[in-house]
Formats: sequence, structure tokens, C-alpha cells
Amino acid sequence: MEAKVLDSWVLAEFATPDALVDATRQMREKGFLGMDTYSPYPLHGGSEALGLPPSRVPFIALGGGLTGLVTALAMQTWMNTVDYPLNIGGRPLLSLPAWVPITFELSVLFAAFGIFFGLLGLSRLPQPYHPAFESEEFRSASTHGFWLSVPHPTGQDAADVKNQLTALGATHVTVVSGENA
Amino acid sequence: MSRLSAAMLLAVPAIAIGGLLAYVRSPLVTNQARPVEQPIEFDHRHHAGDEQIDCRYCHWTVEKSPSAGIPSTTVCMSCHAQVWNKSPYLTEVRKAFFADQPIPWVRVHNLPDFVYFNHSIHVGKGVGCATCHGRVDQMAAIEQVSTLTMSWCLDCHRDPKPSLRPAEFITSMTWAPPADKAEAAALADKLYKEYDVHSRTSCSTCHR
Amino acid sequence: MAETAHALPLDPLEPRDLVAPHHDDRSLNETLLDHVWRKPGKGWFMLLGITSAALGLLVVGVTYTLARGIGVWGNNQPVGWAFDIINFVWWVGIGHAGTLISAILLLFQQKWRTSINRFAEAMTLFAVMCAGLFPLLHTGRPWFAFWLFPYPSTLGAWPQFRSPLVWDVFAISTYLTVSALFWFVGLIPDLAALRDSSKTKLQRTIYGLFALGWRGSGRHWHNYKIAYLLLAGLSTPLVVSVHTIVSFDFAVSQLPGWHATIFPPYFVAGAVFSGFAMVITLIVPARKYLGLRDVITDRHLENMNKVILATGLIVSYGYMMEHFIAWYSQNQYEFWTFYVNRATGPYAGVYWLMITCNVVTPNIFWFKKCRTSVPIMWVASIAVNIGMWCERFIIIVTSLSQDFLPSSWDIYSPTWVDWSIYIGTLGLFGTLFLLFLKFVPAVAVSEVKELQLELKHAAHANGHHGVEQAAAGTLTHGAH
Amino acid sequence: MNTKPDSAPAQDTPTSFALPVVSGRNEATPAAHDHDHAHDDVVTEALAHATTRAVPAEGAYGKTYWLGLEEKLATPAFLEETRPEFPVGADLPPTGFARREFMQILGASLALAGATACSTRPQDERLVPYTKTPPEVTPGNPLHYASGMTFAGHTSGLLITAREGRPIKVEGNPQHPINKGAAGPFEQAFLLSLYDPQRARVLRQGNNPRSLRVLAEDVSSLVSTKAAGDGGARLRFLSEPMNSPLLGDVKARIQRKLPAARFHSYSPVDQAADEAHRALFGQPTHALYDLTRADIIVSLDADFLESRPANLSMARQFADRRDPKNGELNRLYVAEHRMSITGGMADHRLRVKSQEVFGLAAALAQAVGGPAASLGASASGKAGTLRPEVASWVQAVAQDLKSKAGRSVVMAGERQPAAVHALAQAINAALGNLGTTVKVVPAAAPEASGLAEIRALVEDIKAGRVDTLVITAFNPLYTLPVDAGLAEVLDPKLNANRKALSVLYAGHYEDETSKYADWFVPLAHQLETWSDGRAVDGTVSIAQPLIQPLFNGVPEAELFALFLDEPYRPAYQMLREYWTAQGGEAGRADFETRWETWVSEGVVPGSIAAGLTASPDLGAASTLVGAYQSPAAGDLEINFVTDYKLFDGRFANNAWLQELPDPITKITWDNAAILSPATAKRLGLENGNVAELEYGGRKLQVPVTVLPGNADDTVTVNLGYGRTGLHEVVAKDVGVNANLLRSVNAPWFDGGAKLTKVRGSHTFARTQYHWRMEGRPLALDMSVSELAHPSTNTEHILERVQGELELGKRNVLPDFDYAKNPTEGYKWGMAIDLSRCTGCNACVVACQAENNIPVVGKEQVGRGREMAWLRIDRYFEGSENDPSMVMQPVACVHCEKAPCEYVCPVNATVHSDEGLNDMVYNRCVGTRYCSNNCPYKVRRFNYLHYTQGKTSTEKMLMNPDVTVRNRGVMEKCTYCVQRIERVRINARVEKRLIQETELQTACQQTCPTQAIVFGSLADPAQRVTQLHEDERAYRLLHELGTRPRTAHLIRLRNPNPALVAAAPEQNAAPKGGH
Repeated sequence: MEAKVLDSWVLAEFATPDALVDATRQMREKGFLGMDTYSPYPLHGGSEALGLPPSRVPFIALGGGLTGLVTALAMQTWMNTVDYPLNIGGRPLLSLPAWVPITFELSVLFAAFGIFFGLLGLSRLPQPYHPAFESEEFRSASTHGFWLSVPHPTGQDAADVKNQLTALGATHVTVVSGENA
Repeated sequence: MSRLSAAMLLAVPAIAIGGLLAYVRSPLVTNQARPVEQPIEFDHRHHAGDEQIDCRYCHWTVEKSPSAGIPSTTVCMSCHAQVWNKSPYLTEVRKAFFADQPIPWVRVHNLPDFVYFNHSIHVGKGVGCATCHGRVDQMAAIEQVSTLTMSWCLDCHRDPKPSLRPAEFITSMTWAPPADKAEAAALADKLYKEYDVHSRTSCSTCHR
Repeated sequence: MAETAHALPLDPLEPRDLVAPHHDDRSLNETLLDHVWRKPGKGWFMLLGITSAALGLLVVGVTYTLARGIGVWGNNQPVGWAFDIINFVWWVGIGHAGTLISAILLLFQQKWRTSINRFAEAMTLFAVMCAGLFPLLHTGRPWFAFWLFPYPSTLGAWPQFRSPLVWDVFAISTYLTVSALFWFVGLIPDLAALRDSSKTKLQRTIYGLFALGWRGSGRHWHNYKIAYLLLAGLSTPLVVSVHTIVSFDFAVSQLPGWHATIFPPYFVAGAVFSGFAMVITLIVPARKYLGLRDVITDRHLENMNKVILATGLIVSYGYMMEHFIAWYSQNQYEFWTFYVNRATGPYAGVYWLMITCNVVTPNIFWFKKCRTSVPIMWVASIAVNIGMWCERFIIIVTSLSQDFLPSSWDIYSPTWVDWSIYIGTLGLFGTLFLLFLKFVPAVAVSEVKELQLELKHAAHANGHHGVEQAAAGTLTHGAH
Repeated sequence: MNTKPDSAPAQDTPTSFALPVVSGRNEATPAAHDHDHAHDDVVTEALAHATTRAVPAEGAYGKTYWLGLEEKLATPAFLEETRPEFPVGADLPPTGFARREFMQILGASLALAGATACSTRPQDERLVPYTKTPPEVTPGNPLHYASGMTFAGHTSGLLITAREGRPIKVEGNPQHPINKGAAGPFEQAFLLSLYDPQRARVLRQGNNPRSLRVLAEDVSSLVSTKAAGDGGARLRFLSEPMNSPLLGDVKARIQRKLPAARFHSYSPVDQAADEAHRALFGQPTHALYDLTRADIIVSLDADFLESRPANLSMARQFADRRDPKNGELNRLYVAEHRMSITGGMADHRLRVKSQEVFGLAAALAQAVGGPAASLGASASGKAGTLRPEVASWVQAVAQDLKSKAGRSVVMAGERQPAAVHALAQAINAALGNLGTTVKVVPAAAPEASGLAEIRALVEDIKAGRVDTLVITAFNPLYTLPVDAGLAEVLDPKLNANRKALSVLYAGHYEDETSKYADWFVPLAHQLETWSDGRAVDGTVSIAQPLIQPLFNGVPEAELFALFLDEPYRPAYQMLREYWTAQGGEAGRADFETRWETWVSEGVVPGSIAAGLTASPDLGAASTLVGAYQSPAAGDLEINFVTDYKLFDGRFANNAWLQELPDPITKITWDNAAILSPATAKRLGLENGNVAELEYGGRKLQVPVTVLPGNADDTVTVNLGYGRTGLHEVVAKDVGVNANLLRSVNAPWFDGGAKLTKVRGSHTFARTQYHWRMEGRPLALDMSVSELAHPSTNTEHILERVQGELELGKRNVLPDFDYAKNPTEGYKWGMAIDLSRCTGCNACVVACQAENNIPVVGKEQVGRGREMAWLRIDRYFEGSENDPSMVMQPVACVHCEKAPCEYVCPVNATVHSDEGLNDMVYNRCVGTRYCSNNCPYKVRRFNYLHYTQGKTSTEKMLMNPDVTVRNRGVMEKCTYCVQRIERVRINARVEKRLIQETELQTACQQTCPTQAIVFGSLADPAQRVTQLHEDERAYRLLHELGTRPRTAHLIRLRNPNPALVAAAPEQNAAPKGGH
């Protein structure tokens, strides 16, 4: 779903989240694609500014939950009713009410796995290395900095992009490049 | 990179668990296919194979006792007092007999002590020796052929028909059900009825 | 501006702040992250010494138990369960407050949760770890405990899914897994922050490993927000289901005093009750030690005391109903259990201690003075913890020790091993908690920053638009 | 996981071992001699080891010395070496007792094991076959042999199950007229005493081990030289009453050879009865009571339902008359000082002091009238006035007796003086009971065996008239009252002339008496040797051995035969020769056939004694009454009673019996001073206090227990405890020795005791603490009329315990499909008739023996971890001081809707297709949830590894058909599933159905009163089905909907309307309901 990742990025730091969101929106209106924002906490209006479609995590969660539900019911019925039916205290072999707790728990568990792995998958995590980490200043992105990255073909002059970003209020602009999966 | 680490995250535990499950089913754990050396080189190939001695000649309690019985030295000597009575192979047997010392055979088919297997009922209901013990007449040293796991027991107790054979072939090493499937099934049904087989899967059938 | 906000009451009902208003992102970093880089103080080491000594008791107790068998405990015939299951239920119950604070309050957009949720989640995780120890250890042959899991064995035998113990296995392992995921997902941005504010290569590598490469990208946040909310959404019914299932251990059986349909809600309420009390017990000294007064404000404490009061009343209602039904049904066995055995029997002392701690104590929180006095609430929270432990003791031990046939009635008394293991799990919990405080931000930094921003917006708006908007960031505030 | 310890000694198995079933040890060599020669060196080595350990200052007989000896002799190596003929490997057929090891191996060693669960199989296990399989043995199948147990002048007929040469279970001999297949706790526990590793092993002179030959030479020289001159005048024997014809014969022959030698006999019980009967009938006699014909039974302190071997037939007859299906119920009156088993079964029980019984008997004789009246009158004069409630009770009883003249029985207790026995027989005679319900037969052991014998012996020794004293009586220095004087003459410290006396003591243990023995001979256990013996009714049993002597014991007959100074003959040969001679010339011809029948059936047919026709000599009776001396005055009466479990202490080293709860007090591993609640209150004592009991100037600290139903102002102490025997580790220091207070003048009760509280407290290990039913309908009992015409309250209770469970009505679960008729299979069930159950505990011990139930010790019982699968709940009803008692055996009731099963997480307890609640030990992980959820609390958990550390002899005891449980595993009653499966397989191989008669559970088989019935409920013809349909049948905790397969039958009482009217609240409707 992500735009093609290029090899170089122009990174621009903004002073406040609002400035970042504004800059992103304007850059996108200017036609820049594949941009990304970086912030220590979610930006209000950030997703809209980047023009991201609704997240698919809920669907993955639903899928996981349903898988858990079916798995649990099938597992319990097969094991206790079909494969080795035993007279347990005179209870019916198919004691569906007794299957409920595990069915519920497995649904939750599978849904949670769906969410977690869905999150990782959609975010392409784990990703221990990223070229952006090459920039020492960029480290502030997770603590107090608000950054915007604009993809940029390697080797071309990035001055134009830089200028545009500075015009939008970037306090710091730099270019990083590297290999990215 | 990210795909690889994600795949590892899922694959490593899956392989570990799968490997463990496979391992416990392997002969490493079940003790199958491991010929056991005995204090005396007794060869079933010769006795059961060449000489065609009926299993019950030596394992005489198999039809009336839970245990098939390990023959006492007297049983060995009942023949070997006459034949091969000077053979160096049998020195130990003679020594044991005259010293009145039992021969400490090594157990091959060793069920856990909480499993109460009864030979008499199985033999009485048409389960042949070879069904569980395999072609003993082809073994230089006896080895365990079946897994002897509980699920192996259960397989037969849930569907005993394929393991039944006519009473006269109980000890036969070579008997095989008719090749024709329908015929084999008909025979199995007939035997099942004749023997009045009630194979049970209640726990106390084997665990007491 | 900060001063103004401080001076202006945001809400006549809720005059105090959720975040001391003089903070910005950088100062929050200092407050919340820097303790990770600081060398721990003497107090920390002293506490760690105490908790690891207690942990040593656990090791001794567990080793001895495994070597000799659980006969070294006081359990007997008829009291087959005692400290083992008491502690199990108690720890699970404590764990529940964490999930509740994180998940339910998140769903209800209760902003005041942000500064305590990390803390509470960690508590959940460690408490569930302590709890999980007991079901394993309480079995006669723990080395076969894996038989409770459905796996294709060569036996051809399966677990028995009608048993609440198998439900427990699923519930507790699901709970532990989901709690861990929830905690971890919440922690990822902070781990990234730690990575990026680390001072050495090693620190950077380690925190980098756990941060999974988080960059705070807009795309990450895009999925993250919904994932976190969904996990919270899942955790909420989960937390209710877990203690419901734990209560099934008793409710599904047919002992007088166990066989009651009120058990699930009453257990869940009890769990929240004890869990919040434990949060208070821990957070009061922790915020002092870590200097977190600015983010874990008196208002947090007061809100939690209100929850304690509410759940305490539910628990009291549970007791009342149990006794009422025992009388109303005129069931001989139930009647004996509630009116003779528990109230006047050999464990009457524990019973009345339970009533005092669980029914009387929370009522002091009707008074604002008590709700806001740190020493009073701290003592009260400890009383509630004791009371809830007594409750499990009463439920388990009295019902078992005198059930249907008077001929088999017997007394239970714990041994030193029982006590060592109990104290040992407190040590385990404490040790894990201290390590958590040291190595991980105890407060969800990114969330506090976000909250702080929102509060600023709100305060700003308030300055211009009046009281309605001022409610933003307070207890009654809805979606932003 | 290597070679198992038990299979290791296979190499040194020297021989196969054929049991002497019929043909016996024909060419038997003097085994004992051989043993000793072969093993002198081992013993010498042990002694050398001991000597090195000895502290010189302590002297050769010091404690350290023995400690050292014990250490050495207790090693497994020694165990093996001292019994070289014991076939170690022979008991290891392919499924031999190595099985018992399984759980140990299963232990923590293999966590992975469970992944397959079957990989627990040990490696390198050895199969050790017989070298020559004995013809009767089919390895894997049990064999049954008739044998016997001699005890207190009576030989009980036993049937012993052996597996590959190891006796593993004792049952009553069905052919024996007293046993009729039943056995009491003593017989059941007899097996354990055989394997007791603490039994004496070394024949010694002083501290030096000797071979039997040395002893034989010594005796020979005594007999042929020293004693020959004076006819053995300086030789004395002290033995138990000799009810063995063979021993009687040997004794007679010794007397012929040494006419001046004297035999003294001492029995701890029955002395007064013997004295009275001897006087009344002019010869040694014994009274047998035929309770089948007795409508009224009056017990004057007679505990005739205690399941002593001699009482078994009475218990059965009594129980048969408690079943309304067998006609009108009998009525039992009991006057006694303590709550006894018999008292618990009484329809009317009167609490009296023991000393009041004499007056009560006198008044009864008077009221009955006839020839007994004058005797009663003279006795009444001596007794003084009765308490009013006693007098009115006597009148009612007398009325009842008179209405059933000839169909009643009056029995006097063994603790009562001869005068009471005389009165009782006079009443019987007056009522015309003699010859109908009372049969007087010649005594099995004719010699007098009272304390007078001891007195005579002590006087002789004191006067220096004795050189040699041979003691074969059980441990007289312990069992005799402290002032009997025997200890003083045997103790070198107290008797200056002790050196002139040579004491030979033969016993099973190195005990209190062996300490003073110059020669000590370890006796062979009765199951290790050939013997015979008479039962009280005269029936002779031939008791055959089941095993070679484990510890070199010497048979009693062979020991006595030494004094004949004849060539050695083994007991077997002596026995055969004796019985050959009995048949005369005619019998000699077909002796072999008859002998084979006797041995295989265990009884000599036609040996039942004929009843005497003589009527009692009332003159002699009045002499006895005249000789009666009132006990000392004083408000606290001290009472001594033989113990229900240890008897006089001879079973003290038997762990099964020590751990068996006393049927009334439910105390294990202890005795106590038992007080009534009122008396305890008066004396300011409570349960668990320690008090100083003072009597006759002697003092003893005793723990106190309070028991409802005891007579006020009495204190009762059980005998048999406080043992200090050297090697009796089990018995050592358990309880207090009441003999230290007893006096020869009043051996059983006396006034003038004092009980004062002292500091300290005592913890009893009880199995039941709460004695009230708290109004719950559990052990139901009611009068016959109440059952016939139930009150509203009773109806309500009956509805509660018997009401239909219909789908939708107190039942939400559908029925499972069990067999509905015999051809569809079996539907196992049990019925326990509370009307029959006396609570004697025989079933509890039988279950323990059958099912390998471990003994856990006092500490663990005190923690509430006793393991008995079957327990007997004892409840008191009514007032605290004078309650009625009801017994209720409870084991797993095999609920069809079992609450234990649905909570087990691993399917370790599940239902079989025949309705058994199977417990799969090897699947159990030990969550204990099943036990928690069991409303009957019949499950038992192995909290520790209770089966650990068994010696190899103890392992031989185990039933190989039953898994030995490891720690961490739940267990419970299985309805003896191993027996079901064995007969099922036999029946299936033979293609037939299981017969009702061929399958009995262990508890059912041993029950003296046949209170327990087991069978298939699918067969309407079986007794169990009929009992389930009986109107008295009810289900315990029926209202829970568990649908037990065990039904209990309501106990019926048959009160005398006259007495009920007098005390209406005593016998009111059952105490169920709210």
C-alpha cells in the first residue's frame, strides 16, 4: 500500500505538531507523494494530511477472532465428542455450554494476535535498520521532534524540496539516503 | 528483513513443537527396531521358524494368564537334555539348570507398570501373536515391532476386526487375511461374531 | 499560559490537574525518561534487596515443594486447595485493575488513565505471572501439567473441556498473552524514545531491538492508534471473562459457599477492588521515589479511591446476597456455611477481618478528606489487599473444611512452606516491579505528551470559549 | 532408569520354590539348622559391627550395642542373606512385583515422559523366570490356600491368596463354621505381620547368636541329665492357652517324660468366664450363643460384636436378625460403661459403671425369677441398692426376657468377674435358654489361664523352685498388670537370685520380655509354618504355610518338641504323625485322602464339639457370688479394656492396625483416657488435655479424650499401647502403657481412681472430629414402627433421600445408556445395610490390604491425610451424654452423575461403560479438584510419596493387580476393579457371564455381618439389585442429584415400647430434617 520507497529522503523538522501537519498537507497539495511524518505521539489530523486510507487492522482482528472461534469449537468438539468420547460424569458428549469459555478465550487470543501481527505487518516492523536513523538529529522524532520526510531520487539536487520545506516553517532540513527494503 | 524476522518468529516455535511431537513417536522413544541382546543367544528364527515349534510350547501360560510367561529352564532342558546337549551354546543354560539359577532375560516388550495387559483375553479372542510381536520367526534377536503407545492400543480396541484371525492360526507367523478386501471383511465380521469380541475402551480396562 | 491554566479551575467538580501544567515535551522527557539513565538510588537497591530476599524464599519453597511433594504444604483432606488457589485468585484479581485502567478507561476516553496505565499494566503482567505460578505448582505432578494443553499425544487422550481448570488454562494464558501484547504495543513508542535518547551504543542496541524499528512514522501511528484501541477493546471483555472463569472454578462445583451464580460479577468486582487497592499501594511510594507527582497527581489517586469505594460496595452487596440466598433458600448446607461455619467457625477471625477490611474500610472514601489523604488511602489500600486475600481464604478454606458430611470435616493450617511461597511471590512481584521501574518508562510518555498537548489546547480554548470546552481532559470528557 | 533394585538380586536366586500345598516338604531337611549354619557368619559380622559401636561403659547390653546391631541387621543385604531360600526371583514373573516401582520411575525424572506418556518404560528390566515352575503355579494367576490364625485361644479359619509364592491377601475361610468366609481386622492385618521387617531374626543366648542346634543341645542336656532326675520339677512353661491339638499332644508327651514339670497358661482375656464355666459345669467349657434363635439379647458389658475371630459367627447371626426381610428383628439390651461396638448396635443401652453390672445382673436374676431368683437375691444383698433408672431398666428387660423364654440370651462380658458370668448363666438356665440359644461346649484350650497361674509361677520362682522358665506366651512382662511380680523375679536388678534361673523366651519380636531372656528364640509366623488349632466351637483347622520362614523363625511346635529330646522332626511331620495317630488303625489307611481334604479345605470335618447337656451347678454359682468382692469405693472408676486394634498389644507393631481409626473414638496411633462429657466437665478436662491418672498409688500421665456415651464417673484406658520393645519401631512410644496402673486384684476395673489435669496438651490424630449430623439426613436410622408408619417429618426426609429424580425435576441431565439386563452387560452397584453394619473396621483393613493403600503415620493422619479408601463414619445422635450411635461405611459411591469427573482437566477420572467411576492414576496430574468437588469426600490424595522406602519384604506384600500410587496422585475406591477385570477376563475367555458368586469386593468378602453387597444392578436376580429396591434403600446426599451406585439401607431399631414410653425423647424419630 505504501508508495514506492526511493533511496533518498529529504528530512525536515518542525517546531510543533500543528506546523508539521500543515506542512504535510501543503506538500501533498503540491503533489509530493510517499511522504511520511515522524512524531513522538500521534498527530492530530496526521493521517488525513498524509491521505492514508482507513487502516486494515480491524479486519485482520475480525478474521483472527473468527478463526479462534471456529478453531475452539472444532477442537473441543472433535477432541471430546468425536475422537475419544468418554462418559464424563454423565454429561452429554457434546456439552456446548461448557465449550463457551474456551471458545471466547481463543477468539480473543487469535484476534489479539491478529491485531499485533497485523500492526507489525502493516507497519513493516520489525525493521531494526532504517536509513533515517543515519541522521543524528532525526533521533528527536521519538522524543520531541516533529519531522517530515519527502522521497527524493538519489543524486538529484534536493535544494528545491529543501527550500519548499523551509518555506513551510521547517527548522531543520537534511537529506539522507540508503538502502531500504 | 522484516518478513524474514516475522517468519522466524512464527517458524521457530512451530518447528520445535513439531519436532518434539515427531521425536516422541520415533523409535528413539518407543524402543522399536532395537534388537535386544540376551544373556543367552536364543534364536527364535531357529525355534519358531525352522523347527516350527508352536509359541505356546514355551510360552504356555499365554492362554490362561495375563502373562505369556517366560519359559523356565526346565522347558529348555526338556529338549536340550536330548538334543544339542553338549553344545557350547547351551553351556549357560545347563549351568543355570543344574545350579538352579534362573536366567535373567532382558525384557523387550516393556509396558509401563500401570498398564495391565492380559494375554489370555487377546489370544482367546483371536488376536494372533504376530499381530503385535511381528515376525518373530525372522528375528535373530527379539525386537519390539509395535509402538506400544496408548494410541496404538486404542486403534485396535476401537476397530478390532482387522486384527482377528481364526483360532487355528493364532500362533501362525505367516497367516495373512485374504487378499480380497471384501472376503477379508467378511471373514473379520464372521470372526468378530464368533469370538464375541467386546473390545473396550474404558480406562479401567487397562489401568487399575 | 501555564500559570493561567493552573490558576483557572477547569471544572468546578474536578479542580485538580491531570498533568502539572508547567510541562512541555522536553521537560516531560526529563521527568519520565531520565530515571532510566540515572543510576538507581540507595532506596532502590535497598528495596531490591528486600524483594530479592523474599524471592529467595520463593525459590526455597518451590524447590522444597518439588522435591518432597505438596505434602509439605498444609493442604489436606478435605481442604484440597488452600494457599495455592487463594494466592492464585488473589494475584489474578490484582492483575485485573491494570487491564481495567488501561483498557476500559481508554475505551471510555478517560484521560486521567494515561499517567498510570503503564504502571497498572506492568502490575497486571507481573501479578499474572505470580498467579500463573500457582496453578502449575499446586498440581501433584507439575511435570505433567502440560497435559492440560490440547496437543496430539501418543496417548490418544485429550484434555477434558468441561473442567473449569482447562478453561483457566486458556483464560490465564490468553490473558497473559494479550496483556503482554497490550503492554508491549503501548511501550513501543517509548522504547523508541529510549533508543533515541540513549547515551551509549549498548543501550541503543538493546532498546533498539525491542523498539522493533519504530520511527513514529505517520503510517505507523495510523495503524497503531486503531490497533491499540482494538486491543483495549478486546482486553475489556477479556478481563471480565478471566475473572468470571476464575470464579467458575468455584461456581461450577457444588460445594456450599461455592455453588453460586453471583460469583462471576462478584469476583470481577472484587478483582477490580483489590487491583485498584494494589495500584494505590504501589503508586504512592513510586511516585514519590520517581518524582512523578506532576503526572500522577492527587486527582488520579482520588479517582482511584472512588473506584475502590464503588467496587467495595459491589463486593459488599455480593456478601449480602450470598447470605441472603443462604437464608432464603433454606438450604441446610448453605445455611451452615454462611451462618455457622464462616461467621462463628474455626476461621471466624479471618471472616471478621475480611468484613472489616472489605466492607467497612472502603466506606471511609465517602469522605473527601480520606480520599485525598495519601497516608490514609495508603493504609486503607493495604487493608483492602489483606481483606481480599482473606475473602479468598474464607471462600476456599471454609467451604472445603466443612462441606456436606460432617464426618469428613477437618481443619486446615498453613505450614512455613505455604507462607514462604506466598511471601516469595510478593518478592517476585516486587523484584519485577523494581526492574520495571528502573529500565522502562513507568509512565506512558507518548500518551502523556499527547494528553499534555490536548490539555493545552483545551486550556487555550477555555480561555476563549468558556466552560463547556474546559471539560476537555477531565473525567467527564468525551471524544475529542 | 537403570536396572530396578528389585530385579538386581535375581542372580542370587538359588532355587525355585514350590509351595507345600498338599504333599508338603517331604524330604524336608531341618531347614532352621541349615539357615543358622549358613548364616552364622553374617550374624557374627553384625555382632562384631555392633561391638565396635558399643560404648564400653554401657556394658555389653547397652543401648548403643543394640543400635549397632540394628543398623547392621537392618541392611537390605542382610535381609537377603538371612533368607537364602527365599525365592527372590521367583516372585518376578513377567508382570511381577517390579510393577510396584512404576510410580517411582514415573517421578520427576522424566518431564518429557508425558509427551508420549508411554516412554516411561524403564530400560533394561530383567525377566526372571522360574528354573522349575511349580506345577500348581501359573505365573500371573493367583492361588488360594486354606490356613489359620491362632489368637487368644481360638484358631480362625483363613483363606489366603498367593501370587507366585507370595501371600498377598487374607480372607476368611468359607468352609469354616465360625468364619464362613468372613474375617475381622486382626485376620486382615495378620498378613502385614508376616512381612514385618522388624520381626526378630536372631536366635540368641544372651547377646550371642546361636544356631537352633546349640539350643537343641542345651535343652537336650537339660532334659536328659538335669531334669531327668527330678522329673523336671524345676522346669516351668508359660504359654498361651493351647488350643492346638498338636501342641496339646506335645505338652502331654513332655509331661509324660517330665511329670514334675509344670505348664502355666496365661490368656489376657476370658479368665473370669473360664473360671465361672469351669465351676458351673464342672469342666473347662465355653458358652456358644446361637443368636439366630435369640429374640432378646442382653449384654452385661459383653462386647460380643467386636470382630474378634471368635465373635465372627455371632456378629453374622446378630446381623441376620436385624434385617426385616428375615422376620421380626431381635432386640439388644446393653449395659456397659463405655460406648462399645455392641453398645452402638443396642436398641436400649444403659450407661452403668462396670461395678454396677454385678448388681444389675443380680436384680435381673431376681426379676426373671425361677431358679435364678435366690442366687439373684443373695447377690443383690452384696451389691446394694440400684440407681432408680437402672432398676426400672432391669424390670423392663426382665419382662421382655420372660416373654421370650427360651428365645433369649444373657451374656456377661469378659471383663466382669466370675460371679456375673454365673448370674448370667443362671438367668439363661432359668429362662430355658440353655440348649436352645446357649450351647455349652468343652473349651478349646482346657487349661486354666488366669492370673492365678502367674501368681503360682511367681511364688515358685521366688521360692527358688525353678531353674528353667520357658515363655511362649505373648510378652507377659508387658501384658501383665504391673504388680503381678513376674518382672521383679526376671529382672536381674531386682532379683538377686536371678542367675539361678534360666529364661527362654520365644516371640515374634525382641520385646519387653525378650530383654530379660537368657535365650531368645524368634518364632516363625503362623503363615510360615505348619500348625493346627481349635476354634471356640471345637472346629479344628489345619494351618498350612504360605511361604518359607522369612526371618529364620522357629515353629512353636518344634520349639516345644526340643523338650522331648527326640530326633528333630519338622512341624509338618509332627503334625501329620499326630493326625495320623488320631484316626486310629482304620483312619491310617485313607489318611492321605483325608489329609488332603483337611489341608485344602482348612478344616477337619466333624470336629465341631457337641454341646453339653448338663445344667449349671447353682451351688457353685452361689459360691462364686459369695466370693465376689466389691471393688474399691471412690467416685472415679478406672476401666481397662483390650484395644479394638492392638488387642493386648500383640498387634502394636502392625502399622495397618495402628493407623486404623478406633471404631468409636476415631483416634489413630494413640490411646487415651476416655471420659464422658459430664465427667470431663466435672474434672475440668477437655479433649487433648493431659492428666495424671492415679490408681492404687501408681501414677501415669495420660492424654484425655471426651467421648459421648461413656458412663459418668468412669475413665477408660485401652491396653496395648506404650510399647517399649527394642525393635518394634512402629509400636514404640505410641500411646501410654495402662498396664503400669493395673493391679492383679482388679485387672479390669476398680473404683478409687483419681484424674488431675497437668500442664501440657496432646494432639490426637483422628479421622473424624465432628460427631453430630447437624440435622442432615446422612446415616439414617429409625425404629421399625417409624418406617412402617412414617411421621410427616420422616416422610419429608425419605422424600429427600429416596425421591425420584426426573428430567426437569431435580435433574437436568439425560440418562446414560447402561445395561438394562444381564445380557447387555453389567451395571455395577453396591448396597450397604446400616442395620447390619456394626462398624467393626474389618472392611477398612481388607480394603487396605487389597488395594495397596499406604500407611502414612500419625503426623500425616493428624494433618488429615489418611489414605483409607473406605472409612466408617460414626455419628452420635441424641443427648451428648447418653447418645445413640450409628455407623456408616462410606467409600466412593460411584455416582452416575459424578461431580468429580467433570472438573478433572485431564480425563483422569471418567466413567466406564458399566458405570464405574474409574480413577486413572497414571493420567492424574493432581489438581485435587475432584476431591474438592466430591460431596462424599472419599478421594484420597498422595500428598507425599507414601509408598517410598519399602523394604523388599514389605514390597512382597503388595497386590500386583493394583497400581502402587506415586506422590501427587489422587486415588479412591474402585469397587475393586482389579477383581472385576480378572473375573471378567476369565468369564470372557470361557464365553459366559460373570456369576454373582465369583465376584466380591474385598470389603464385601470380609464383612462379618454381610452388610456390604456388590453386584450388577442390571441383573434383577442379584442380591444387590434387590437391596437397591428395598424400601430401606436410600442414596446418600440424593438431593444433589449425583445418583450414587452405592445405596445405603436405613438402619432399623427395635425399641421396647415399655422403655420408649418411659423416655420418649430418647427414641424419637430420626434426627434428620431441618
